[in-house]
Amino acid sequence: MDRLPRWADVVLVPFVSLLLAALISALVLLSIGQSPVQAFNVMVDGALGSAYGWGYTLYYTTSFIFTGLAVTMAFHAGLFNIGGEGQAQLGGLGVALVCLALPWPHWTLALVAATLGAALFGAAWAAIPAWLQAKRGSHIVITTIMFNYIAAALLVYLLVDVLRPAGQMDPASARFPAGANLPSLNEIPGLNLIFTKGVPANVTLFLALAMAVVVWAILWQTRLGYQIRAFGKSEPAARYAGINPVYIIMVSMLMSGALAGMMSINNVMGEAERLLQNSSEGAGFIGIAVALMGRNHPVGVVLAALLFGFLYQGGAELGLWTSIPIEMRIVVQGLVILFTGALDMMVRMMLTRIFGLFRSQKLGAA
Amino acid sequence: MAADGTYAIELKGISKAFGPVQANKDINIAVPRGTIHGIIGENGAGKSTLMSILYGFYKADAGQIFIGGKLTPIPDSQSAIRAGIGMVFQHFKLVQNFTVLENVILGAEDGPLLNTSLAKARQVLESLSRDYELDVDPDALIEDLSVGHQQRVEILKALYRQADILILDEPTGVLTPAEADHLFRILKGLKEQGKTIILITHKLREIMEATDNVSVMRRGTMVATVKTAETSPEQLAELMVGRKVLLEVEKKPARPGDVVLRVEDLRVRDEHKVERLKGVSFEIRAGEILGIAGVAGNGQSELLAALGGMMRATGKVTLKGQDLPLSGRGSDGQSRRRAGIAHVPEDRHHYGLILDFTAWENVAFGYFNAPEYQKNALFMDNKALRQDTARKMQKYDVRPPLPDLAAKNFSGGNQQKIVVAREMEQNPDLLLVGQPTRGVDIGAIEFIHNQIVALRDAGKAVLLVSVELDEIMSLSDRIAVMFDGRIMGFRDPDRTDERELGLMMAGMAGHGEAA
Amino acid sequence: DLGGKFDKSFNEAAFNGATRWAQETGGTFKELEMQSEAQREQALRRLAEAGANPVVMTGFAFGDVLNTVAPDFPDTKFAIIDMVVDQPNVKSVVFNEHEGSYLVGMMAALASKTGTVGFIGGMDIPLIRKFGCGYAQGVKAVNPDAKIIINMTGTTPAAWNDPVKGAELAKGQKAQGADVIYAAAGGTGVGVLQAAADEGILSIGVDSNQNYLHPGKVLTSMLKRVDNAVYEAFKEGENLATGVHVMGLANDGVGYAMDENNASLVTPEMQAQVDAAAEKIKSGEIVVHDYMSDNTCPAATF
Amino acid sequence: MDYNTLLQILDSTLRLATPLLLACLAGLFSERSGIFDIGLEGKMLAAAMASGAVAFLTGSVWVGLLAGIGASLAFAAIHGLASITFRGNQLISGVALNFLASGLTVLIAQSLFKQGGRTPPLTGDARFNPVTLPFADALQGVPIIGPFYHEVISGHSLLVYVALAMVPLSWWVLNRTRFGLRLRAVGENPAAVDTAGVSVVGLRFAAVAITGLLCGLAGAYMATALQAGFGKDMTAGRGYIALAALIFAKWRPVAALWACLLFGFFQALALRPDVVQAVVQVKVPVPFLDALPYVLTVIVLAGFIGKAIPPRAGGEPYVKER
Ligand SMILES: Nc1ncnc2c1ncn2[C@@H]1O[C@H](COP(=O)(O)OP(=O)(O)OP(=O)(O)O)[C@@H](O)[C@H]1O
Ligand SMILES: Nc1ncnc2c1ncn2[C@@H]1O[C@H](COP(=O)(O)OP(=O)(O)OP(=O)(O)O)[C@@H](O)[C@H]1O
Ligand SMILES: [Mg+2]
Ligand SMILES: [Mg+2]
Repeated sequence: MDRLPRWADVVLVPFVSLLLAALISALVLLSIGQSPVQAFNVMVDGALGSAYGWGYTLYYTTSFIFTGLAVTMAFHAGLFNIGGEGQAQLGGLGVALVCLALPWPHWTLALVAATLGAALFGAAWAAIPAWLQAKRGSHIVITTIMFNYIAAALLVYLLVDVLRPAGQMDPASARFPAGANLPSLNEIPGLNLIFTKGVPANVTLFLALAMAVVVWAILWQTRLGYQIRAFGKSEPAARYAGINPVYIIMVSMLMSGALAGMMSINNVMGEAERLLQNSSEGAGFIGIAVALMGRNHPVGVVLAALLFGFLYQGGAELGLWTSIPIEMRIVVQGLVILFTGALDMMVRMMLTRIFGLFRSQKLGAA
Repeated sequence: MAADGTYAIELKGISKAFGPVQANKDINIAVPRGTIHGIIGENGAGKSTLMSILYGFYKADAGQIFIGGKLTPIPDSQSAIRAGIGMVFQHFKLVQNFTVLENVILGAEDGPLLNTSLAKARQVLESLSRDYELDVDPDALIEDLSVGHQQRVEILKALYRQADILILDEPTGVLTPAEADHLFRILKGLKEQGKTIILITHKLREIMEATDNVSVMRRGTMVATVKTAETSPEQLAELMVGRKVLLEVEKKPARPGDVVLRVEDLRVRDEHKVERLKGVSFEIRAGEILGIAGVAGNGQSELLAALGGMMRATGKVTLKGQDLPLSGRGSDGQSRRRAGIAHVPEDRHHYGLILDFTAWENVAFGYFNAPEYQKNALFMDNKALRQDTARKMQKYDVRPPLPDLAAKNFSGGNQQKIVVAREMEQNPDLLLVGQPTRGVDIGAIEFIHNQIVALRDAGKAVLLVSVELDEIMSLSDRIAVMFDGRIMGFRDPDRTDERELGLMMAGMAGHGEAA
Repeated sequence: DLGGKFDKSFNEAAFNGATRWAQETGGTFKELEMQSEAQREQALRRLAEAGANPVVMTGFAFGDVLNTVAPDFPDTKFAIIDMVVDQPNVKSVVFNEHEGSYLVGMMAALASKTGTVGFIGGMDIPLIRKFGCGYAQGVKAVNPDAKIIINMTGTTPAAWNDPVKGAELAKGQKAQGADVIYAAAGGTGVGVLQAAADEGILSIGVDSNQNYLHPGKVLTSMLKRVDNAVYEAFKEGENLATGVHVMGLANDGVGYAMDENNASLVTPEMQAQVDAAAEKIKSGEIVVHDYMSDNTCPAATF
Repeated sequence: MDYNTLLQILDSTLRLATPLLLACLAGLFSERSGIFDIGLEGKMLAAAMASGAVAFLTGSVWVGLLAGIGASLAFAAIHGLASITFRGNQLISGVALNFLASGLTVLIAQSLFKQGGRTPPLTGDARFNPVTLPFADALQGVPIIGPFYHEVISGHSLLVYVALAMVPLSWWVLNRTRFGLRLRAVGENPAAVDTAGVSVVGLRFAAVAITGLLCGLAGAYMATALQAGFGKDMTAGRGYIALAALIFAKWRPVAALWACLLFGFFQALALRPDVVQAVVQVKVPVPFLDALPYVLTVIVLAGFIGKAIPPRAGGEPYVKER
């Protein structure tokens, strides 16, 4: 079939997919007797209408950039990492252990150490599925799913029986020392003019953006990236070229896991300031949607993450100010994944038809 | 043409496009009943597409199909089968872990329950195999059968469905001369029974031997249909390409220097621990082409893989006196390239290229560590890479010469030229070449052959693996014949013939007398 | 709390209290439900943000969050139930659940024919053990050699909303001979009561009056007047009396439910006996041990 | 651990294994036809909600059952559309549908009943009630077997026995019928089926439909038999455990039965940490028991207990090629 012009493939297809998702969402709302327009206004107003709303939107965006990049990194090696959730939770554990380890003198030191902790634990959790894929050929999608559940169980155990301070009832770690508190946007000179009240978005946002650049550079400017992408496109060819499959699978998954783990700096260290159960709140899965929307390119991922940050914060606002259940945002999320991920072929066919029409008209005119 | 004047098949004005590619343009062809009709043409000329349309596998954009004189629309394979058409595809369509019987009845069962169908099929198979020398064990699993037998299962499938028109797409590519002869005996037998057979092949010899009429396709059009008796290989070749071509390569006699590659008792096991290479020893000198003849699947692929660093092996291999590790560190493709071995792989789509990568990315494929492609310790120098690619495309006349075009958008032959350019331009001590002209049309073949000879004359060693005997005969300075993981013997191309080689390829005769 | 607004128990009680206030005063209130632990802080801030005053939250899990949020909104008043938070602008309401549990424990012992009764707690935390301990004391008071089977649903907030597990546990206790089961498990209790009804044994509801769920099959319910607490809090409004506020039998903070649904199950004698005990507790004649005071229980082991 | 406790645990094992078994067989048909389906969870959830809601509204569990199956089929249809018709990524489609289900069910239940995404409790004919098998009471006296028959085998809801019956039925369909042969073939090499003149798309849609049907049963069982009504995310990852069981069973019906019983047994044990502790003499954290099925599956995937080889064409959309 005709190939679409590149710009259409990169911009138009995701956009149309998004439109379709929005359309269906609107229908869902109508069908449960709610007004899509009102809902949309509430979302926009609550998520983008105020510096405060932005504070939350950007907070979620930060998390999603990390998990989106994680999926992207693995994807280019031809690996579908559904394990972001578990890796993020383990990352959270890393962060918590680091932050609780000593009374940190200054947040910068804590941040560096916590970043290492998060990356290390996230990577470690990705290592086993990666190794099984590389050495035993166990389907990584299934193993990572399994590891999400194992991670959840592990954290429950740790939070209930190990990390929970005496006398505290809810399963959570102790609070982190003040020295480990990251400055939120409203505490950063300059930005505090915009963000006057306390917002959860914090310096981690900049770390996330930096990571996006790093990922781009690794994938498209280095030999490692070249090998990862080659391996991802064709494993036999990679072997012919002398690319070591085990090495590539391990490295890409470790980086992927590390990125997923690092999201916990944002929510565990930057926001909650203690480790809670299910702290990642499904961001690991949203990473899939983000990566798909972002066409597995860091720039796209950042934009998609912003979109989902908006959806997430807006969704929360829905739950807050309307009788629309907060689950609405899960529906939207599902629809976006469906259209951008599984039905993009359909969208392409549609567009190709339309383009075809235009072409023939042009010819007719000429 | 045909004795009784009616045609088994008539195609009128068939056209088919795959997006930009006009695979078939207004094709007309008539096949007399009870004849064997050959179709030849370059790769991508549109042969398989045309046959797939006839079999209802693809839908034609335009045109009509007449079966036995009456208009028969064939929207899907189902109706093709009903119209009595059977097809044996280039790549077999068998379920590997099913038995022969199960494969035969699949889609042609008698009732909703299996046992009845199986019982009946068993009897039918017995009679068929008696009538046409089509003997296979009905209860064997496909994965345990040789290619030759698998092909018979495909033919049995067609006959079980009472096909009286049988289409075979490049059936002999994977067969030994012996197996091929057997196949043609079967086909003749079927012809006697009044069945009509369409035979697609690249091998002019087979056309001349087996067919009654032959049609020639070029770039999606039908350029001619002639009586086989009234034509010659040269004429057919010219029709195919549209210009005169030399079927023979002319080259000066070799001036072998000292030994470049010495292989001793090389053994390779595949992932199922089956020994595929059972102790192979030989040597290649500078300025010499050693051709490995043999039927696909007798260890040639493993030989290339082991030397190219794609499979671990045991034994002893030295390159210019240096030992090459055969497993563990230093036995991977990268180390091989560093050691001075270039490798044009057998299957460009699976190994030689990343089809989604651009041409320039593909030129770095395998050589991404090369110093000239690095900007600094961290980053690659993509700009230098593009320029280098443009140069190579120039020199090897790759069309279109666009470094940023994705490999998948080049034609088969041009894809192959990119691979050949990449590997030869490394100016290696040893060149491994597998099936250099598979899926490449005659024009490109000429070019690539000349490049290989040029490299030899530049004093390099070349190991050539090909299933095309003609290619082996015309290019090699020495020929080694492989069968069942062993070298049956060495021959001098000037002092042997296809008969002898064919026998050796089939595992007969052959004493290790070096030439 | 995570049990969900309509757990027919704890949170529903709170919700009813709020609705009652709204109806009486025509005031409006904004309720929202937590989807996950991590959301608590956002929700809390958001409400205070929006100028809601007072902000009432049910469930101990808010404790930690409130500790950090309250100082940021000095002129907003907060009320938290089931947890003591020591902040100038916070009212902490805690209940003597052990007293109420004691009474239903007696009731259970009196109704039991097998001499074996069960307790199914939600999340295994001191608070719930407090329920169990009071219950056990009540049982023993009536029948010193009664057997008490104790199960906790889980160790995470998920345990507040796991009817499947609740039902399985109830069936398990039935198999071990229990014929009265007290469910102090939020939404999980729905499953317990259901299973008990299916299995033809008696159950005891918690927090709000759950007798109506399976008429004639729920012996009674341990009332924890969360609704009152919430109602009060809203009524006091801006000038919420901060500090710790204990609600027990004495001030009708806890009790047991009698209505037409369980009239057939509770004989006058039983009721008389229980009421008597209630009086003694109010008068301090009987002191029911509070597990949380020293994390031990004389009548049961957890 | 005394015999009664054992019986009691086996009893709940059977109860808890049933939804796993139905979902597992559902996945089996889909994956044997070459369509991966990690959307079992979502289909079950949708079915649970639909059956719970409709059963309550109509008061008839049978109507509820149909509704459940209908909902599950709808989701299956979308999965088919995405992964068969439009050759999309089957895994992603599955993930998406799981999200969709988990959100939509709550939305709809909430808008219908305003009870926080729950359906009201079901009673009487709106539920599948336990059926006592013949002689259950008569034989109860017989030592060992008597109680076993009475406690464990008898006294479950109809769907439990349906699920058990599905095992031999599935085996027979797969191995003894034309449909089965074609189904297995299309999962191994669709081109072979296509060139044999049989519609690949048709076969795969049929398989996906069966998956929908069985998931419908599984979901309905959750809401109308195991429980009395639908609750938010009530399937609690059972779809994934079923997937695990499917791999554990190496895509074979009878093995699937054992796998599901095993995992059901773990779930039953997780309910009784006291028993576990009594038996192994050390306190086993409940999370450990929860994680056990997943850990085991990983071990199987790792090929330490024989290699699990999925259908060859699994996961790849079929594109005509020569
Ligand atoms: N499925 C397809 N999609 C797009 N293009 C195709 C497809 N199949 C064939 N083509 C193109 O159509 C043309 C005819 O291909 P076809 O396979 O019929 O040639 P052929 O003569 O059989 O070549 P060969 O000798 O290699 O078998 C080629 O350009 C080929 O690349
Ligand atoms: N599978 C395919 N899908 C899409 N386009 C294809 C496909 N195969 C070939 N093409 C396009 O069709 C054109 C012709 O391809 P084809 O392989 O038929 O050339 P060819 O006739 O084999 O030429 P050559 O003699 O160089 O092999 C190519 O430029 C390629 O872009
Ligand atoms: Mg062909
Ligand atoms: Mg070609």
